[in-house]
This record gives sequence, structure tokens and C-alpha cells, in this order.
Amino acid sequence: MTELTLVQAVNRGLRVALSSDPDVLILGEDVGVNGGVFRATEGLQKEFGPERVIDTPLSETGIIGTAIGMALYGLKPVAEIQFMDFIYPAFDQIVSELAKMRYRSGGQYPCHVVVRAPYGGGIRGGLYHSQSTEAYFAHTAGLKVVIPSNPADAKGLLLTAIHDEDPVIFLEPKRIYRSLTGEVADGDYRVPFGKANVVVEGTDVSLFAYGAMVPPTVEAAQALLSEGISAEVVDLRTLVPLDEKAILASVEKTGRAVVVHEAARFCGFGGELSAILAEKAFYSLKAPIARVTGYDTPFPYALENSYLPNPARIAHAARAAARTQ
Amino acid sequence: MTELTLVQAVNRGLRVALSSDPDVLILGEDVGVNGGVFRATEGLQKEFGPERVIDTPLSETGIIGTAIGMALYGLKPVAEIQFMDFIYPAFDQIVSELAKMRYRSGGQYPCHVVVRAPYGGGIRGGLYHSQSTEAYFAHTAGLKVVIPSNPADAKGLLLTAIHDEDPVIFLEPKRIYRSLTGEVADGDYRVPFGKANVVVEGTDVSLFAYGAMVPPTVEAAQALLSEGISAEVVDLRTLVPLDEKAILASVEKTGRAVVVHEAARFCGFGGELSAILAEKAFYSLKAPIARVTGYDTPFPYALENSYLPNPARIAHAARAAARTQ
Amino acid sequence: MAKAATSKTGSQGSADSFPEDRIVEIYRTEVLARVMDERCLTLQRQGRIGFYVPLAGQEAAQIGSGYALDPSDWIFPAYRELGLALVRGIRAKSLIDQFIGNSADLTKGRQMPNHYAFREQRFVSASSPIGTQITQAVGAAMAAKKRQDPIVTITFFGDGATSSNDFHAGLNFAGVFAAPTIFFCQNNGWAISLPREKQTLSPTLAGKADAYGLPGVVVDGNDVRAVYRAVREARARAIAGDGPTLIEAQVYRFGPHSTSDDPSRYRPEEAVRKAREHDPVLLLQSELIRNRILTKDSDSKIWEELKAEVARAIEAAENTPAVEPLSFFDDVFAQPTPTLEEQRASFDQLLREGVLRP
Amino acid sequence: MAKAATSKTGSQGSADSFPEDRIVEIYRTEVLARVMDERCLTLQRQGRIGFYVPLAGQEAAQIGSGYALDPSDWIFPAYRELGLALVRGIRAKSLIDQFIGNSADLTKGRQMPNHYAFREQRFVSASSPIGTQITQAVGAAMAAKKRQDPIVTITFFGDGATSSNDFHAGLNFAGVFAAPTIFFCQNNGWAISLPREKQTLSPTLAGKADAYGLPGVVVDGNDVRAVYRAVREARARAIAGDGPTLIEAQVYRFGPHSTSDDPSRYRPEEAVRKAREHDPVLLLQSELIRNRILTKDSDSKIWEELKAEVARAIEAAENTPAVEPLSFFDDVFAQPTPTLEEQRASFDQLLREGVLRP
Ligand SMILES: Cc1ncc(C[n+]2csc(CCOP(=O)(O)OP(=O)(O)O)c2C)c(N)n1
Ligand SMILES: Cc1ncc(C[n+]2csc(CCOP(=O)(O)OP(=O)(O)O)c2C)c(N)n1
Ligand SMILES: [Mg+2]
Ligand SMILES: [Mg+2]
Repeated sequence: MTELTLVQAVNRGLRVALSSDPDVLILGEDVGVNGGVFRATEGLQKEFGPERVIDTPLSETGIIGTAIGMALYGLKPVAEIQFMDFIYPAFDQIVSELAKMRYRSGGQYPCHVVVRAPYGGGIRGGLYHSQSTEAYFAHTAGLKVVIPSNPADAKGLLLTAIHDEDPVIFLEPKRIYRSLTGEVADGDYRVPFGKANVVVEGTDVSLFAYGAMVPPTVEAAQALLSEGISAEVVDLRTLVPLDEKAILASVEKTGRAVVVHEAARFCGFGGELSAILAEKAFYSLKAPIARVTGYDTPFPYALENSYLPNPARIAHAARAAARTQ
Repeated sequence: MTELTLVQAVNRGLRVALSSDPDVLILGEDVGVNGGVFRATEGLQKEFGPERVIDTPLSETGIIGTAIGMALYGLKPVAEIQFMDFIYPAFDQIVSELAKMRYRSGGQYPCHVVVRAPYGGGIRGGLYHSQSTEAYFAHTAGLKVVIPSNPADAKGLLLTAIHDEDPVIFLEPKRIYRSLTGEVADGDYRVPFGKANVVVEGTDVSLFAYGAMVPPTVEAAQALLSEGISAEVVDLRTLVPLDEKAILASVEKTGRAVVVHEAARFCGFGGELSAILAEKAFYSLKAPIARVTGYDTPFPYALENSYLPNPARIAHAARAAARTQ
Repeated sequence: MAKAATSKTGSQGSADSFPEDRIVEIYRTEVLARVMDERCLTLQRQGRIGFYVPLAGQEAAQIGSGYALDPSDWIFPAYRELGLALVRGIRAKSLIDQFIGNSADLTKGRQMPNHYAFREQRFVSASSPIGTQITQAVGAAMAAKKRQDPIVTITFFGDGATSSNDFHAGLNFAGVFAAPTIFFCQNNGWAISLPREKQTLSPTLAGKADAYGLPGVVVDGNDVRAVYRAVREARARAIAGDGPTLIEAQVYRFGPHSTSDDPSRYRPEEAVRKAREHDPVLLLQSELIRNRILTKDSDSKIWEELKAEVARAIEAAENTPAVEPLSFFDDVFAQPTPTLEEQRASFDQLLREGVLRP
Repeated sequence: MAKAATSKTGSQGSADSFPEDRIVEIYRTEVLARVMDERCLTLQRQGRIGFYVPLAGQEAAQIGSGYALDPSDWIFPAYRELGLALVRGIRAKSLIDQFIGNSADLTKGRQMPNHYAFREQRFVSASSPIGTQITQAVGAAMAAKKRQDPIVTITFFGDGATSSNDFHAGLNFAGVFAAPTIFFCQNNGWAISLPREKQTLSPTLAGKADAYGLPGVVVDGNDVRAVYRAVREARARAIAGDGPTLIEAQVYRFGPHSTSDDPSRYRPEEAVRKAREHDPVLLLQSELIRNRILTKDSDSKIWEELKAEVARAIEAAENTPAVEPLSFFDDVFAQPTPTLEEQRASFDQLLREGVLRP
């Protein structure tokens, strides 16, 4: 066990994978000599060489297109997109090719690429270094979507991703890359996909969150406790596959749900969660389902703290739900 | 008034716009000499010349990027993407640039481009000539998303789109391009954005649909009527802006909702509708909210009729909702 | 520019000579492609298949390059590469199974006609979006190089695809990483209705290779030997570690873009007539007859034989059962997610309750 | 290749001569850029602005091209074009307002520093995604041409951006439509940590113009006159209807990529020291002193004056009120949708109830 930040845990995960499997390689912009703009790949090129930790030209189209070719050939490429905001030049390769390759070839061509990208706000990044567009990917059949919220999960989910058989969009909450640390087991271990984590148990209201929204949601739950409201916090961990069972179990217990994400609300992932609950937990619900999310504007710079959900907003919504009989 | 197909109505709408406003122009692949692969731009290059109806090289990046530049300069470009499935090479320009231009420039640079694209299944188009990914665009702050379901709306909404001040993603249901006709007024007229259309009034259950899903939903309502179930059919017309008022009014009346779309279910537009209802019509709801949608697979070829919602599936879900007390 | 590029090519690469001993086999393959093309256009008109993309005019380009490859090389095709599939030994029946989308179709009825995938023959899954295979071919080549496998990847695309994002990224990456890839552009003069001259101002497409520091070669795509040699040279260079080559095979698309297209809207029949004077299949036919390698009779026999073979393949494919009604839920992931399992079960129940018919 | 391209250029275009009478003004602008650059790096280190992208080393390239333009020409910048903004008459205070994101910032506190938009000065809104401005500049040029406005558009981008999708599409469209556009590539040797040699195998970036049938020119970006002339020539050609030009100005990025970057991780200080021997600002300074246009004293006065000017601008910008707390809801659309109005109202209520602080 070592006390690590989230980005260090990612780095360790990559290192374990590179060490144990010669088919694993990393490619992206500035991932080699520079060690990644967030240092996620620090030291890896030195250790594993420029053939396995590849600095590419400035083209996300090229990064994902070539990663797909490598995967078809049998390697296990881990592609880094410098910021999630810059994934769009590769969107065609991701949604038209990567997501559909196994399906369209009748299962002949599995195509296992891990696409890592830091996502989310809170680092004064403005419109183009802050976005959370996980809903685009969650809506795309054929992609798995993973968002860890702490160092131990980051490493364990990343190792699961790298050894999975399907394409994985692995989104890293850059806001908490360094702002918190946690105990991380050494060596190889796996956190399974499709298993949510009940971070705080509670009985009055269920709060659903993932990635960088987990810490403020836990904080909100703690504040609520002092008011006598027992909130349960469920960290989804993987949006696809989704742990519907855990979600339904929580709401069957509490009867009230608040969905938290920093992405814009309209057509965001929260809509899907609400819809699942409104269909399958209908008879358990005692209050309207609330969403605490980013607003339906592009991501602002100076006022990013107003844009982002925080413990106060989350607690406010949870309180309203909990007080509804 | 003239009896027209939907694609003819689009053609007439474009013609009216080109005739009445010299700033309007059309660009895209095969839109000129060939008149568009669906004939939506038939005859327009002949009438308005190759400077106003422009055949471009094969690059959606180039089509939308240059259209944005034209719009910044003050023109009103209408860009055609040959199939919605091929919009992704332009996704970066659409979500990073078009959607955010007004906002990021503090209102200095409005950027009014209309992006037309045929969407949806039912023409034996397989994975890449069938998709409905309206949710990607509806989730992107700064874009309006319009989907007509009949010839009269197609023309009237298109003219509203071309004279709007914001970027509009205008999705045309190719499956019903020619399969139905309707009376279409001559000349210029506008169907406003943000006003849903109650196509069938009813009291027992609300069916929400748009685009090519409206006809099968109406058919389902008719079938239900013969069983004594009175279904209301609401055609949303524009997903952004959304006519929340009409949606809530309908469910407040019926207490039951079924959302229909052909896009994949997970994180689709239906999730947003469910979420709005689960939050704001919670106390009116008498039954779980059902979604009748495409499945969470890529779009198949041979079995597309199994994939697509049809009157039987819609009626089945509506019946279950209506029978719930 | 193209000249410079061509000379660059000439100076390198140790190509083997054309396999004259296999010329009849090569010709047969071209004829088989032509016969299938004609039959498939008919099948589509009769509603027996839903769609078809013809290749007439591009047989020598495809078959010449196909013969220049090693069976271990990987092919990243577009949607028009039926001739190439035949070189790889893929049977007419397999192709028609795919056109129909029946239970023997290796793409399991999921893709439109012409969007094949034949893993065993290293013929990678084709998709509709233009150009996307180009970067993929580069990535596979980088992978092969990493594993020190002595193979190349080759990717096929059209003149229109040179405007795609993946063309730009693919050639650039291939250059920077010295990937053993061959970029084979079939310039058939048209991207649906857009003529080559309006696709780009560049005098040749091969000349675009310069922008990536790569050699580019123009070849007469109606000359099966010239195509063969160009690909052999490019392959030798790639295998030697000298990196990729862009080949522009100049051909002409005789037929419509696809069965959904009506070329009379944008090009005069006259242009097609002129191009047909250089019909690659007929050129080889008359050469073989002129050189007494074939007689008119033996040639006719070839055509008859292959027509009969195709007719049998069609019959067999049409008698193959349809795909299994629930199969469209498979292969989204290696293992279905709970969400997919639930959707499959609910669909199955709708079938069993008679709400839906398969 | 670059040579051939350059000669193409030489043969066309009637460029006016460099405005020697404005050389001190030009120098002052370079100095102002340098002074601001240094101050802003400090402001960022002190936490008074959140981020900064320095331009040191690129002053002559930006200011030389800026002077070659007409005020009616449209500029499509990337994020490093502070020098260019100064040529357009944008005040230091306006730039610092944007860096702070205060209520006088024309981008209303929505964008990161350096992502300006100055409509009045035809300085179009910059974004972070690399290359996207390139196709936009082409579209605007097509629009100007359609309206028969005698202007050009010019777009600025880096060596890294030549690998972007928009570079490929933009140059190709500009060629096909003879758009009056100038593609101005500031090759500063680096795309963050990737050196120019690993960005592409092409011997020059200007040479990439060939792939689109366009002229390409390499200029010494430290020579303000050479830059001026290249842009004047390209402008004359564009205005004459002869279409676009790609200019590669060879410069060196002296500082970090941005304040988030640590260049010691990927390049030796030695390389920077050598490059600094060709510092464009110091080159012009010593020339002007050598030629007695300035004295050491009058030069020092210029630096002092401009430092004072920048100090005043910073003070004024820091005393400008913050953006209005609800303003981030504006300008999503021309008119807010009901959804946005509701969100704005609910946010306002959270503020008024004290749940949130502004
Ligand atoms: C990204 C994308 N845009 C548009 C299309 C529609 N489309 C299909 S084929 C085609 C023309 C392709 O021309 P070319 O590359 O020359 O190949 P050819 O069909 O001539 O073999 C177009 C525009 C597409 N399939 N993909
Ligand atoms: C599409 C995209 N990918 C990645 C980035 C991250 N990034 C910011 S600047 C930069 C390098 C740009 O290099 P260059 O074009 O040479 O311009 P320079 O910064 O040297 O002026 C990168 C990779 C980005 N902004 N956009
Ligand atoms: Mg072609
Ligand atoms: Mg650079």
C-alpha cells in the first residue's frame, strides 16, 4: 500500500500494465519525453522506450485511428487525449469505428482500445479545458465508460480497462488529480466494471455521483447528517456497464433520489438515471427526482465555481427531497 | 397550397430562402449538379448558380468550418451533411466552434449556420445510413435541434431555422422523405421553434414522439382507440428549445407517459424527457414512464425492422401504462 | 510534382517481375469480378439484394495490387473492393451471403452490401465513412513493425477520400513512424458527382505524398502489370524499413457510384464511352487472344464457366437460411451488459407474446 | 520543395515596399509586446492572472504580418497572437481585462487568457482546439469574395496545427474555391514538447502547399521586413483573385508553451540560448541604434514608457469590477430558451437565499 494522488495512481496502473504485458503501449501528445501535461505518463518512456510510449504528431484523428489499427492487429493500445475537450477530432474514429468494429464484423474484429482523457472543471480551464461530455460516449452503443473518483479505483479500474476485451473511454477527474490522496495497493489488482460503490450508507435520500463530483457529494451528505438527514452516496464508477441493481436497491430503500454531475443538464447522464428510476423504481419514489448538474451553457471561466455543483447545491436539493413525504 | 412530399417541402423551403435573401447559400457534397443524393437541392444550382449552391470536396470538416466562417462574415449558410452518420468529421467544428462562438466571444460573434442532415432508419441503410444521434446535439449547449415529422412542418421549420439567429441542427426523417405527402402552403411561412404539436388529443396516456416516429405513434394511438384507450400524441418538433409546457400539460392531464424515439435508449433524448417528467410532473404520474426506443446496439441491416420501434411496440407500452391505475 | 514523386520511386525498391505464368489466372479473376458485378446489379434491380456498389473499370487496379501482396499482408479496404476480395480467395458465395445478409454472412446481416470483413483472409472490416480505414492501416503497420512481422498493410480508398481527415493524419503518421503501409488510391475520376478536378487543385493525387515527405507514384490503373509492379516496389520498400508509399491508380468508374446513384445527372455518356475504350478486362482479353494465350473459344468458355459459378453461388446463397431473429443483440461487447441482456429478453418476450413478428 | 514553392511566389504578386518611415512605430509595437509578455508571466506567477501564453520570439512574425494587412482584413488567430492584437490597435488594458476576465473583458470572463475576440478590429474569437480557425478563415474569405469586398482573411497557427484536420480541409477548400486567404504558420519549432522534426517528415511546412496546388513560402520570421513582404505579396495575389498562399515563418519559442509548461523537461537551455541570438526584438533594436535611428537613450526611453504604460493598464484592469454573477447564463443563444431562463432564475434564487455565494 502506498499513499498516492489520483494521477500517481494512474501512472502506477500504466506502469503495471506495461511491465506485465508486452502488447500494451501508450500513445498520445506529449506523453513521452514530457511525461504528459499532467504527468500521468511520467517516467514511462524512459522505462519502456519510445516504441511503447509514443509521442505522436498533433492529431487526435491519427492517435485514435492508429490505435484502432494496433488493436485490430492484437496490441493493447492506451491512447491519451490531452484534455477531453480535444477528443472531437477523433470522434468519427471513436463512434463510427471503435464502437462498432466488433459488431459490424460479426465478432471477427474485436477492437480493444483504452482512451484515457482528463475531464471536468475546477481548474480554471474555461470552455476548452473543463468539459464533461461523458453522455456522448455513454449514448454510443459499443463503448464502455469509466470514471474513477479516487486513487485506488483509478488504478484498479484502469487495469481492468486495459485487460478488458472492449473499447473503454476512461475519464479522469483532473480536478482531483492531486487534491486528494489515498491508499493504493501495489502491483496488479482490478476493480470490476459494473459495480457501483456505496460510499456512504443512508436511509433518507440517495445521492448518485461519479468522478470529481463524489467528494462534494460526500461532503453534502456529511452536512446533511448534522441536520438529521441520512443520505446515501452511491459512486457509479462505470456508466457503461451501469450497476442498475445497486441504483434501484438504494432508491427502493430511501425512496428519494438526487443525481449529481458536472456536465450540462439537458440530455446529460442524469437524464438516463432519472429515466431508469422513473420506470423501474416508480413505486418506491416518494419525491420528485432532482438533478444537480452543470447548467446548459458552455463552461465559463471566471464564474466556474458558480457553474459547478458544490456541496451547498447538492445538500439543498437533497434536503428538499428528504423533506418530501 | 400544394401536395408535396417531405423532401419536396424541404426543397421548396430552400428555394424560398434563396430567392428572398441573397445572403443565403447552400453548400455540401453533391448538392449542386446532382441536386443532392436525396434530391433535396434539386434544381437549385441551376436556378441560383454555383456560387450560391456549392459542391464541395469530400470533407465535412471543411463544409462546417467554412460555413462557420461564412456565417461570421454575415452570410446565412445552409450546410448539407449527406447522411447524419457522416457528420462526425465535423463534430469538432460543431460542438467546439459553432455551438460556442456567440458565448465565448461575449456575444460579439453570433454564428448562424443551419446544418441539414437526413437521419434515421427504415431505408435498409445498415450501420452508417440509419443513425439518429440527436442526443449528442441536444446535449450541446448553444445548438438548436429541430426534427420535422411532416411536409408542412418541414418547410415552415426550415424557414424559421434559416432566419433564426443561432446555429440549428436540422434533422430530416429520410424514412418519410417520400412515403407520405401533405398540403404545404406556397411562399414563405414559419413554424415557430419551441411549440410542440398535439397531433392526436387523448386523455389516458401521453405518447411523445418526433420526426419519423410520429406516424407509427399516431398509428398506435389509432389502434389503441379501438381498444377504448384514448392516447394523446405530442409531436415535439424541436428538441431544443423544448416545449416543456406542452409536455407537462399533457401528462398532467393523462398521468401516463410513453416516450418514443428510434435512437438507442441509453442516454437518449427519452432520458431527458423522463427526467423532466419525474421532476416536474411527479405528482401527476400514475404509472412508470415507459420508453419505446431503438436498442442499445449499433444499427443493424437485415433486422432493422426488429430494431425500430413500430406501432405494435408503441401500443404495447402505452396499453401497459394506460391499464396501470 | 507527380514526376518527381515517380522518379523517387523508381530509384528505390527491388520489385520482382510480374508473374506471367499466372496471367490467365489473373485474367480469370478479372472476369469473375466483371461477371459478379453485372449479376449483382441485376440482383439489386430485381430486389433480391438491397444495394450494390459496382467496381467495373477498377478490376486491374484491384486485382493487380492483390496479386502483388503476400497472403500475410493485411488489407484495409473501402466498399468497392470486390475484385480484391476475389484475389484473396474469398468465394462468390461468401460475398453474396454478405449482400443478402443471411445466416452464413460473416458480418451476420449487420452491414450493408459490400461492407465485408474476412478475418481469415486478413481482409479487415469495411465501413461507409470515407477514409477511416487509412489511419487504421497505419496503426496495424506500426503494430506489425513492433512485432517484427515481415508484412505490410495496404489500404484502398478513392480520389474523394484524399480530402478526408484520415488521409492527412494517416500519411503523416506513417511518415513520422516509417510504417510499412501502402496507400493505394483508386482515382476513378469521381466522388459520386464531384469530378476529380474539383476535389483538389493538386495536379495529381500521388503528389500529395510530398507533403508528408513520402514517395508518390502514378500508375495506369488499367494496366494490371503496371499496378502489380508499383505495389511490389512499394511493398519491398516497406518491408526494407523504408516506410510507406502513396500509389495513385488512375482508372474510371464505368457504372453508377452505387445502385442508388443516377450518373446521367452529372456526366455525359460520351465520357463513359471514351473511358470504356480502355476497359481493363477487355484490354487484357484482347492481349491474351492476340498473343494466342487464349482463343476466342477458350475465352468464351472462361466467361461461361464463371457465369455458371456465380449463378450457383447466388442460388446457394438464396437458399441459405435468414439470420437468427435475436442475433442483432450479439457482439456489441464481448459479453452482453445487463442492460443489453434485459433488452434482448424483452424483445424475445414481445416475439413470444406475438406482439412482434420476427 | 520549399524552394520551388518560393519561386512560385516570387513570380507573382506586386508587393508594395516596406514602410521604412514607420520602422520606429513597428519597433515600439514589438517592444510593447515584449514588455507585456514579461509582465504577464509575472502576473501569472503572482496569481493575479490564471494562465498566460507567451509570444517571445514571435514578435517580428506577428507584427510584420500585422503591418502588411489592411485594417479591413479579417484575422483568425490562435491563442499566441498578442503582438498581432497590438498592431490592430487593441489597448493593453483591453488585453489585461481579458486575462483577468473582469466586467470590461469583451469575452465577458468566459474564456481563458489569450482567447480574445475583438470584433471592431476584425480580430475573430480565438479558441483552444488546434487548427479550427483555419477552415473558418477560408469560409470568411469565400464570403468576402461573394460580396466582392476587396479584403483578405488571414489565419495564424503553429507548426503543430499543420497536422490538424482543419489544415488539410482549409487549404484544400481554399485552393478549389480560390479563396482570398493567407495561411500564416508560425513555425516556432515546438508543439508543446514535440519538436518540429517529429511533427512531420515534410522538409518544410510551406512545402505542404503543393499538395493543394497552392504556393508556399518560407520566411525568416525574425526578419520583420521579410515577413512584411511575404504577407504583402500573398495579399496582393489574393486580392487579384489568384487565391491563397501558405507562409511559413520560421521562429523559435523562447519561453514555455504556456505558464503550465516546463520546457526544461524536453529541451536543453542551450537551444534556447542559441535561438535567442536571433531575438527579433533585439535584432531590430541593434539595427536601429546602428543606423542612428535610435540612440541607446531614446531606446531606453521607449522601454521605460511602455513599461509604465503597461503598469498603468494593469492597475486599471485590476480596479475594474468583476463580471456580474449571473452573466454566465447570457449569450448561449440570441434569446434564452425557457430552460435557460429557468436555470438562471433558480441560480439567482440560490444566491438570494444564501445557499450559494456569488
Ligand atoms: C465521411 C463521409 N462523407 C460522405 C459520405 C457519402 N459518400 C459515400 S461515397 C462518397 C464518394 C466517395 O468518393 P471516392 O473516395 O472517390 O470513392 P469512390 O466511391 O469513387 O470509389 C460519398 C461522398 C461518406 N460515405 N462518408
Ligand atoms: C485539438 C487539440 N489537441 C490538443 C491540444 C493541446 N495543445 C494545446 S497547444 C498544443 C501544441 C500546439 O502547437 P503549435 O500548433 O505548434 O502551436 P504553438 O503552441 O507552438 O504556438 C497542444 C497539443 C489542443 N489545444 N487542441
Ligand atoms: Mg472516386
Ligand atoms: Mg509550435
